[in-house]
Amino acid sequence: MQEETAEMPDAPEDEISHVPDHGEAMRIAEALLFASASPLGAAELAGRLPEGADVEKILQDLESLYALRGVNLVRVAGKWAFRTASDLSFVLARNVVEQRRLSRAAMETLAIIAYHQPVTRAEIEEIRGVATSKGTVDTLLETGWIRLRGRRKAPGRPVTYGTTPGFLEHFGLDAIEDLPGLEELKGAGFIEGRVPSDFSVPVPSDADALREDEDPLDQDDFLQPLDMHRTEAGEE
Amino acid sequence: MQEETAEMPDAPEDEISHVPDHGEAMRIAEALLFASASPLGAAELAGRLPEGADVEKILQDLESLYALRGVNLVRVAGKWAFRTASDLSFVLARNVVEQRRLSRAAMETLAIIAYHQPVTRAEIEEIRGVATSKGTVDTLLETGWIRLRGRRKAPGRPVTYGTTPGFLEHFGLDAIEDLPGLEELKGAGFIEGRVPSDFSVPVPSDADALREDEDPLDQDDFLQPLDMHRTEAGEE
Amino acid sequence: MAKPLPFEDVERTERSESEPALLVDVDGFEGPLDLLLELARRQKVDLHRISILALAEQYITFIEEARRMRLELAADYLVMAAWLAYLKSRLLLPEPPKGEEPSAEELATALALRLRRLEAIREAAKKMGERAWLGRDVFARGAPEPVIVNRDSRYEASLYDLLKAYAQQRQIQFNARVSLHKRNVWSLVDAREALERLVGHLSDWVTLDTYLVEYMVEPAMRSTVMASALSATLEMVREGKLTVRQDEAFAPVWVKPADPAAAGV
Repeated sequence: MQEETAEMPDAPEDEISHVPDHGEAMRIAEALLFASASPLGAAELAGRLPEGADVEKILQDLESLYALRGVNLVRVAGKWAFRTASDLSFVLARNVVEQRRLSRAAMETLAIIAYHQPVTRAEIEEIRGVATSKGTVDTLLETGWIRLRGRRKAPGRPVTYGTTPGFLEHFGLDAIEDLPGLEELKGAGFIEGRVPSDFSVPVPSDADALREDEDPLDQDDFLQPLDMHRTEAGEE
Repeated sequence: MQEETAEMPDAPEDEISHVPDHGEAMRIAEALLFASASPLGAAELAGRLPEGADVEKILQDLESLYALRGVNLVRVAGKWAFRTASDLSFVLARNVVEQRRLSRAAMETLAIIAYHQPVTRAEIEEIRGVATSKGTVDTLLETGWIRLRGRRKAPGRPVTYGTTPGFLEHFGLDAIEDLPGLEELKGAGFIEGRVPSDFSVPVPSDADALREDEDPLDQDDFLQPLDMHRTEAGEE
Repeated sequence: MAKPLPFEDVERTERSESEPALLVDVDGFEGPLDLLLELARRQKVDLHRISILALAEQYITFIEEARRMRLELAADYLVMAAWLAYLKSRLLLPEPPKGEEPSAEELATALALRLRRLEAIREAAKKMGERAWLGRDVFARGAPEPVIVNRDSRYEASLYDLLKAYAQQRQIQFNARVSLHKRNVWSLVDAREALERLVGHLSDWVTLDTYLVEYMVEPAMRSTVMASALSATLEMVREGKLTVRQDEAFAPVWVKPADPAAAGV
């Protein structure tokens, strides 16, 4: 143990004399998570905690310590963050200066992208039975919740859409599998039935890795994603 | 951990002995303080808390609740805000290691210092045939591979430079004498063509002991090596 | 989507319950599928047991009413109406022997499936909307404390780079020094001394070249000797110690000690 202490450059000398103090490590994790505006991963935290600290235990303890408080420690997008307790939104909502309201069309499009990703615009339109306006997709791209993933290996090489970690963070989801009502959707014939085979996917995936039926985006897509999108729209 | 948890009046149930909504008001105050971009005054808080809430008591309780934690509730300019515990400010500093390459000028200067040490800046310039920028020497001092050795017993008492043990370590040399001599340089193809008879490659020495023509550094040199260096540059 | 959409139950056949007064307002719908879904909801049965036939009839009636009222309908709605009319006739007529085309029953099932799917995603969108949104219902730290980043540079360099830099530098230097080293000059001081020696034992005109020959053994020295000697000569003439003459341009330069009598001239 002595050796370990010696190795640590940034630990205050007296603080960690023997075993890395669990309480002290908790205080550090708490400070780091409180200070950060964006969620921190367990690995990120581990790198900043005293050597030998049990990150999982610390996070669990903090989670339960704050569970009933006005601020909770929650898992979002596979990481950890302090957030105001959701039952207090009625007091805090007054803080909101201007909350962008998504139109019904945008909300539905977002849901389809979330549950069906990777998904093309034609597939979104097939589900909704109506053309998707360019503005709707542009609005969603602007929120940072959806992204261009790749291009479908199909005639016309349409762009595929998926969600971002920012989407998970915004909706307080730990992973895409935690989307509400995923089971019901499966039951509603998302998978089986007449649905075209290139469309039905067992579970949505927002993994960075492309699916078998996806090609990477073209070089131009990165340069001007929105313009590319416009071009795509023009082709219709 | 158990003890700490017990100490803290964090369970709303026990807290609220007489005033029924004290715990809930504390949660709201906590969330408001957490989410606010700037410190909140007691009056501001009172306006957002349930009617009849004892703001002073709530703030006092929150203050003591967080007193030993990684985040404290502190008074700033008469208002209240959460801040990282002052003893943990070190966790909010991150050291980033950047890999950098030495410029050609720095590389040449370093090589000349290595072979010709102890050497003054004027001597380096004579060998290189160009002026050496202050930045180059500063960069080399930053690498930790060169050091100020002493001052040459000559008009102007210029500083002499030499290499450090860190230099040997980085370049995998056992001793400075292991730097290849003229014959080895020729053999390895570093020097080609006809070599003038009066051309020689010195046998370097990085011994701590000063040479006969060196004086120890002045007291000021130790205090502010870089500033001293800057002054030296200014004198030119 | 949950709001009850007003529409007129012109048909009345399949509806037992009394519906609110109906207005034909196609603008409220996001396309024919949306309208169909709303009509299906009105059947108040599980979408799994929906009567596609009844639904088709309702849709067609709705569209006809809209056209009667001369409302502008998007082509999509009319296409759907035509397709549903076709489906309705297929459903009512006895099935032809199994061909390549899907049966009327299969078409109806597929339509029901599409409706269920739209319904399901609507429900999902609603649930997502009801979640605690960051920045609307839950909040992150309002005043995050920035991490101070201390940049620590680690320099990379190999011994090879070091030796190459050194060798190249030294090589440039000794190449440059070779030509510089050989350049000897005959300074003005040297020239003056030599000329003063000459004045000492001269009595008559002599060409400067003759005298300087011994200093010009090396051809490379010729120009520097000539230049310095001429400068020194002119200086001594000015001081009255020498007389100098040249018969024509580029001719030899003659010197002789000045006549002490003419020294003042």
